[in-house]
Amino acid sequence: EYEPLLSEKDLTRVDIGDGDNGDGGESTDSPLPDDLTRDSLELPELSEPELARHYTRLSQMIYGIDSGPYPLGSCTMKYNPKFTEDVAALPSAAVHPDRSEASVQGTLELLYRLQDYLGRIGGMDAVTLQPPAGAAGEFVGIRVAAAYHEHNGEGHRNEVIVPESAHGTNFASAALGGYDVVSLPSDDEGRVDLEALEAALSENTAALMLTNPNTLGLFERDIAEIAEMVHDVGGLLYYDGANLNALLGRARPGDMGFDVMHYNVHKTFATPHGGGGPGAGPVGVVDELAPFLPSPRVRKRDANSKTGKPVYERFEPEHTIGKVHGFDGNWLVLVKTFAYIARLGDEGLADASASAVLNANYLAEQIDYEIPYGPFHHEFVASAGEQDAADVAKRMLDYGVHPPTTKWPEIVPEALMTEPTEIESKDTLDRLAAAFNAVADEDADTLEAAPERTTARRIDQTSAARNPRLSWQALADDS
Amino acid sequence: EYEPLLSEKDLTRVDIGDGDNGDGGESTDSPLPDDLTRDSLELPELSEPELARHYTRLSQMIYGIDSGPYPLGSCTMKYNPKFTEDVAALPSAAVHPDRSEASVQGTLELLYRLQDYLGRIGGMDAVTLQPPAGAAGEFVGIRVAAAYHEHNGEGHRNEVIVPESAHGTNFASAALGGYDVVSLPSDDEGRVDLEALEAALSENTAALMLTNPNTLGLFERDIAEIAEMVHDVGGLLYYDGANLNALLGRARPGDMGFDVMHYNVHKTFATPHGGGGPGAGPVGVVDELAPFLPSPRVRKRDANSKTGKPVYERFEPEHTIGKVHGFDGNWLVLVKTFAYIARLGDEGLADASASAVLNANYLAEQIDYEIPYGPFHHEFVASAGEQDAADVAKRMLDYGVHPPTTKWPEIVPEALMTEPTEIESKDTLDRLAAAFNAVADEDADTLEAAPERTTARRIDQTSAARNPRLSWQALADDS
Amino acid sequence: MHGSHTSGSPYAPHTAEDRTAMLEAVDAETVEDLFDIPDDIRFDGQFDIDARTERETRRLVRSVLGRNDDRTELLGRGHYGYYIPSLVDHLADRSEFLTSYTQYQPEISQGFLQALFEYQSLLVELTGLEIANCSIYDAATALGEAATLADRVRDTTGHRVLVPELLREERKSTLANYVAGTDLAVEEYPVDDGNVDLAGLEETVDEEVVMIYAETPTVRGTIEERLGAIGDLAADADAFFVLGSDPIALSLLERPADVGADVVVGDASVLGLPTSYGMGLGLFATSEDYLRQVPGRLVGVSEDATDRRAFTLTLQTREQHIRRERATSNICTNQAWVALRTAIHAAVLGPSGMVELAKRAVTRAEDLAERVDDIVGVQAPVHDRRHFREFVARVDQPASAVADDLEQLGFAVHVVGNHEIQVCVTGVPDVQLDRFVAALEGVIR
Amino acid sequence: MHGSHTSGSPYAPHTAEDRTAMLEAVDAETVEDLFDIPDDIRFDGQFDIDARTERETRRLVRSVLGRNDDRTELLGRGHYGYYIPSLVDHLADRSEFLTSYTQYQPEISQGFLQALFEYQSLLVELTGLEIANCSIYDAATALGEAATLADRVRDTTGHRVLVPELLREERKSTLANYVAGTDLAVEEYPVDDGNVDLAGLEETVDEEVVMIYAETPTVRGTIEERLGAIGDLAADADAFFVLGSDPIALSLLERPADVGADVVVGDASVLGLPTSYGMGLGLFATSEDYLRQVPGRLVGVSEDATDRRAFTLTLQTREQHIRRERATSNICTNQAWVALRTAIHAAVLGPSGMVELAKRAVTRAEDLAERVDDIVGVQAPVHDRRHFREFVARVDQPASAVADDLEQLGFAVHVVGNHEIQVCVTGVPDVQLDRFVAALEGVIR
Repeated sequence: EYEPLLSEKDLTRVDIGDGDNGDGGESTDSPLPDDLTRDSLELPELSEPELARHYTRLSQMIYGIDSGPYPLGSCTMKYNPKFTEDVAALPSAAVHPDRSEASVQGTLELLYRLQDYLGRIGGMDAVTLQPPAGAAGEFVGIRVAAAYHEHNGEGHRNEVIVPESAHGTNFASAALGGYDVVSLPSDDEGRVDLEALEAALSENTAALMLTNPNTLGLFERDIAEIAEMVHDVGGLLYYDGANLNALLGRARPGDMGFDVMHYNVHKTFATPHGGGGPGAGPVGVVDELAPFLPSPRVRKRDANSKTGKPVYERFEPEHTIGKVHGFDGNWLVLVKTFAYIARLGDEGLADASASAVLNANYLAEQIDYEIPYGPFHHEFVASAGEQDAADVAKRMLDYGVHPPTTKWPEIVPEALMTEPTEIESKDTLDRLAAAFNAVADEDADTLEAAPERTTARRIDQTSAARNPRLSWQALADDS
Repeated sequence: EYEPLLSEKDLTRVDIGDGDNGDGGESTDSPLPDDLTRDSLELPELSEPELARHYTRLSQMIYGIDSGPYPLGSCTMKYNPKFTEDVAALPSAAVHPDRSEASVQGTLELLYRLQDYLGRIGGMDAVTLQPPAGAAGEFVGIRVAAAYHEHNGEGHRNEVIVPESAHGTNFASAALGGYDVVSLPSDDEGRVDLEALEAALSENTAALMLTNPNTLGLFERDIAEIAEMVHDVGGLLYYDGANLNALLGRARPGDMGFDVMHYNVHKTFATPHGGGGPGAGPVGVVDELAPFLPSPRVRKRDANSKTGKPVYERFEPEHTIGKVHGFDGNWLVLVKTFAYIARLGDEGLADASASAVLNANYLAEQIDYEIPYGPFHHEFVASAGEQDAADVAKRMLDYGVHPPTTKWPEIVPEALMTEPTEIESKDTLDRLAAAFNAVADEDADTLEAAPERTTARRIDQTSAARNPRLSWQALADDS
Repeated sequence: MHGSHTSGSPYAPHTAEDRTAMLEAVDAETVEDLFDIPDDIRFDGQFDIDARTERETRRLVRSVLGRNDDRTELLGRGHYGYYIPSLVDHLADRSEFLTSYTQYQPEISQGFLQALFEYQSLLVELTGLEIANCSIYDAATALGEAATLADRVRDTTGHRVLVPELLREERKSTLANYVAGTDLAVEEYPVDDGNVDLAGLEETVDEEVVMIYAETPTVRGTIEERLGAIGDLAADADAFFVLGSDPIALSLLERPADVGADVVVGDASVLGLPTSYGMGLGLFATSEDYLRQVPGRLVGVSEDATDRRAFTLTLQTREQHIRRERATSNICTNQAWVALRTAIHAAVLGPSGMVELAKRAVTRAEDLAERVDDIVGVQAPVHDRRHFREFVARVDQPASAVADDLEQLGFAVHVVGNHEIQVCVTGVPDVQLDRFVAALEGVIR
Repeated sequence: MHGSHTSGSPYAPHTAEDRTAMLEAVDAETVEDLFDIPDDIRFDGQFDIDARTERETRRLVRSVLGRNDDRTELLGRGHYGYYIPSLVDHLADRSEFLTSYTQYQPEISQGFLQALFEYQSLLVELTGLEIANCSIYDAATALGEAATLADRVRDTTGHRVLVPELLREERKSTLANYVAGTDLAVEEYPVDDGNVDLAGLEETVDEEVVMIYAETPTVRGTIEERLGAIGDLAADADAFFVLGSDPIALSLLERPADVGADVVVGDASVLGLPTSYGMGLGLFATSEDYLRQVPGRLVGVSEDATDRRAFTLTLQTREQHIRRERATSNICTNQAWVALRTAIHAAVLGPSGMVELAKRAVTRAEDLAERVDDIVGVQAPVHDRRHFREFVARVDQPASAVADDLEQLGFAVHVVGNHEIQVCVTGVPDVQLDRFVAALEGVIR
């Protein structure tokens, strides 16, 4: 079961230089003088069959979306349609970013059409596809807001307001942008506390960042009033797109008064998460903010080509903040996003949200844990009560399902933040509920001893952090 | 762990016809009158995510070559280079078999070049690629021999001689061809008994089928004499290519006096076995037999095309036996075969055999079981002695490796027919030997209780055959 | 790229060090010492085949196959190119499926066995017969196996195997090879306007007939209308009724069990494989009466030592590796992985998708025939029958010239007579059919 | 094709029956009742996006991307297209890798964690630094993170970040955005004949400098010759020395740890990804001194409850989901799957293959420069330096005209000055280089 490290299977030292062969190492002539080169390189040298077995074995020690339900609240893990991999692998998708515009009209057209799709879905006027992840999108939003205020002579605005239940990236992105973060408490019902908001807003407010539905799955019903309040003090309203899968076809951030938003394409448009990435975090803005978007964007020229086809070109927005990625972001992810949207269309997207909301509500109804806040949409936050939520999660692994996000948001004690998404069938939800309920009946000892049926048993996080060994070299030194 | 049948997840009945909707079934208008259609179709109706999980789970309950060593003697399981899948998946490889010659020059060129490669490798003058598997190749060989004898007015020849240690398909293919099978005993050293052969040969001999090295891994040293004896009575010598991976670049069937042979492309040229197929069993013959090969074969025209490229065409051999497949065989497998040979070239092919033979000899040296016959080449047959060879195999599963072929050839009591192939490293062979040796030390009870660590425990073969339930319908009736 | 490895096979992992140690262990100087081959037959030449890098090899194959012209194929006649859902490739390409051997060790092969069991069940539902095997090579070889099965199980002294005169020559020839080792003789019965000439068939049937073979849809795309009558004829003569079809046609057309079929054969890879130059998957289903005489592999259900349901190859005593020359067939390697693909494709479609595809095979073929018939100089369909997927059209000009001209315009069609072309809609999008009609119009004009 | 399912998302499995039962369970009449959205902001329009079948969608994307012209790309400048061995795709595409989430539950994620741990180890060997993270988005953002790291850990009151004047504009701009929220200011230092102008750099360095950035090879393909001296300059000023490179260059060129680098950044996806329109993998390695200030994910070793070695994400208290606005970076989703691809590609090459590729990057670039230099009207390389992968050539004619003409002949090159083109050999087979030389000769003549 245990798979050795590559380095435990082989380590071969290749000497650089001109024939000085050390003990056991390989050597070949170097085309460069000694002082421009390293001495040697020591890495595993294994054959293709050995590598095929190594990585096949590693893959078998991973739970993916094709293994079973993955109800991670706010992380929105849904099925990744296989055909999107095929289109991203087309040879015509593999072009160098420095190619001339004329020779990559296909790439530019796809980007243009995706900008357009996203604009319509979010109710936004202009979209950039450059941010390589959701957090990068937030950062772009923050930078765009800063540039906007600066441009209007309001560079003094130094505060970004973030609800205490918001995603951690909201705080970090605002801070990376140089803002002071003002944390906003929730009201008793789990939504933005309007009085607290009133108190927090000021002439120093650059923006309020909101997720809607929020991390409890609740729609911020007062969003129109909130938007007015923020705009009244000259601030901007930022939409964190993490929960957009709840609203497709039912409400659009642009219509709610948001000025700027990011889209999490793996959450809303089913691109694979890849064990941590790559993602993409396109940003949409209202017209007023469009001149500040990163460069380049893509537009259609007025005149068509000689063959009658539209011609696309890159352009630099007038007051652009510049670049947030060395090229144009995570292209392959954008191709998959485009393919997903083009496959589902209006009806499919709307159904995705409807089914996601129905699934969350149905699942909630089946589980024994208390759910303090509602009515919720695509996700709900149950409380493990007297149990430790992290232990509950570990024990759920033993029932062959992935657990929910735990211990967050903190407004719910021992939170079990659960989002089944639209891809689960009623049968699977029933199985998932059975796992929740089995664990709910178990005692603390059982939970603390979990998991028992996984590749690795409970892993000691503390010792990993106390004695960090982050490479096979460190491991070798250690032993 | 247990994965339900698709039918246990869902069964949906779709009614055919014009709107008569039965209980719970679906119905749609039919474009055909009732008397030309069935009433309904009842099958699982599941979504893509559900199917992805079903088959992903099924795949995880299978041991493949990427899982570990697979030393099945005579079955020659070796690593399947991944790139061959890519070339077989090229859109240009997907053409209809009834396309005009002029429009599929690429397909014909590949077939032609593969015929040529195989001819050189086997020392044969002409090759057909039509047989869709090794046994089909044997049958073609038998049919070609029959046609040859018939053509020469020797239709009376009604016997095919097969060594008792030969692959079961040899017997069955000869029988399918209408021949009486004369079984030939081995001599004390495990090779063809020349005296017995002499006795078996007669004017009724149509052919002798031989594997060389034979199933004990032994080279039939007397092959030149054997060929002479067979030819002297007017018989043909057939080479079963199952063990050709032992000889590449060292000896060729054509040079040994064989008149006709088949190639097992998954054994020798690393096409994937796919859990039972598809394979391909090209057949090579000497010039004399070429007119009898199946139709069509592919040849190069004398004149090139206008663009200077060679032109390929199909042709019917003069006395062809006709077809043994509805079209031209397992094309996708042939593409992979071609790619493999083109990748390895002379040197790679010769090294494959050298490494395969070295591996077999090294592994044999490491294991505790007795190996009665030698010197062997790519495989050896050990004896489990007092142990039951089938039990040994079951127990080896518990050590995470695939066991050898067992209980055959019968010349070795409780045979463990072992063929590691060239793809195993010394480390893996050592691990494999450790598994053999661990089992060798265990008692009968342990062996009979094995396997213990597999997805399923020991499966009752007798009850499966006594009460055959071969479909989910039968299972439903049964319960 | 394995610098420390000897050159040679890129898939042999031995380092020079390993090789030395291994040779020492087996007490040999060089690997050549391990070859026990007499000098006089030792090969000391070269194959003259160049080795190539992986990239170069890919380029070579791409460049060779690149010589195939790009055509919209309106081709059928027993081989069809449906769109393959991406999921089929992604799942079937998982290396556990692709790289495993026949399931002789069922304890570590449950996944493949279950998939094949499900494939068998799919065929049982489609045919209404109780037993389906894991696969024969293709439709033609399945037909051959059906004949040898008939020969084994029928008590008559007869030897006649009757097939329609319009049967594809390749199938007829394959069948002839399969029965060459028996006393059977293949004969043709007449066809009337595409379908079985029932009166003509009746006339030729006698007690010597062992098997009657018919297909629906026929090679000319017509739907056979009198299957029940053919079944009755066969039953009366104590002959096997073997029916040729495929999974999509069987989703809609009469259920073989209901028309008296004893065996169903055909190409199941209409689901699961792209056109693949004729590579197929032999469908083989029959009655449980012949259980112990069936050719090919069978997966059954059993229990493991803990009494849990488990799958296993069963009734292996029918097979060559056990029964040798008395086996029910010489088949060993079959088309298991294609059967997996077919099963996945069918599962993606579901019954509603399969029925839908079948209905579209009728409506689209008949619609196209109508449109083609509107062209002056073309009559379609030539047969006054219901059609499935394809039809024959009569053209006033020589058919081969029409086909050549169409080829120049990017369309491939069959030439099936001096003035007959055959056209199939399967796998061809509507927009391409529109273009085809326009092209044909242009060619005919 | 799920006939019994409601139309809508093809990836939502609900049957109409399920939906009814579920609505009943949640006590709702329709799904719309579950949406708690005030009427005044409810969206009642349409996106006007058509739904398509899978096949149509594939055809759409193929047709859109089909507008890209086929070119032999002699392009580099920080982004390279090596041949990707087939094994990389086949393994990385296994759905367990592709479809899993960040490893917050390490007990069921050991495989991915081990692969990332091995990726970190690869970078540790290449850089000689003790710590590498699991990935930043790309080279430019990694450079940005390096600057904020410098800002956090350097005690100086300084604010100056020095970069070479030839740095790609995109990287400079990204860096500027990353430091916009800090007191840091990005300034340029002079370059001499492609490489760092050491005297010029020395002149500009003062105690206000927090970080000096240099690259090798440079954007113009030259190999930096005085890295040690730059490192010394930085150390003397108590500034961070951040070095930009990539895994293939690092296989051959001086080891960053040996020249005093505090951080190494760059694009690691030169292994593992095709050109992909600039998609990358930000390499980030640094000294263990900054362990608790590193941005991004880190995989470490620990033990499970049975004392077996196990892998886990570690030091997560640095990260945004725990530390929020005091996190070391806002990064959450990163490029983990690309890191996996890079690790597999590197493993396929092995150290000998990597060194070999690096050596060929030198010899092939220098050989091509020599051949290009032989053309009358072209001087190459313009920099009197050693080159890696690429070089700048001076052309007598306007560079943009030369590039346009080459484009018509199927070759893409960079225009980097009025009379300067830049040419890269990476990924271009020898036979294509021959054709390029011929094409350039024709264009110049």
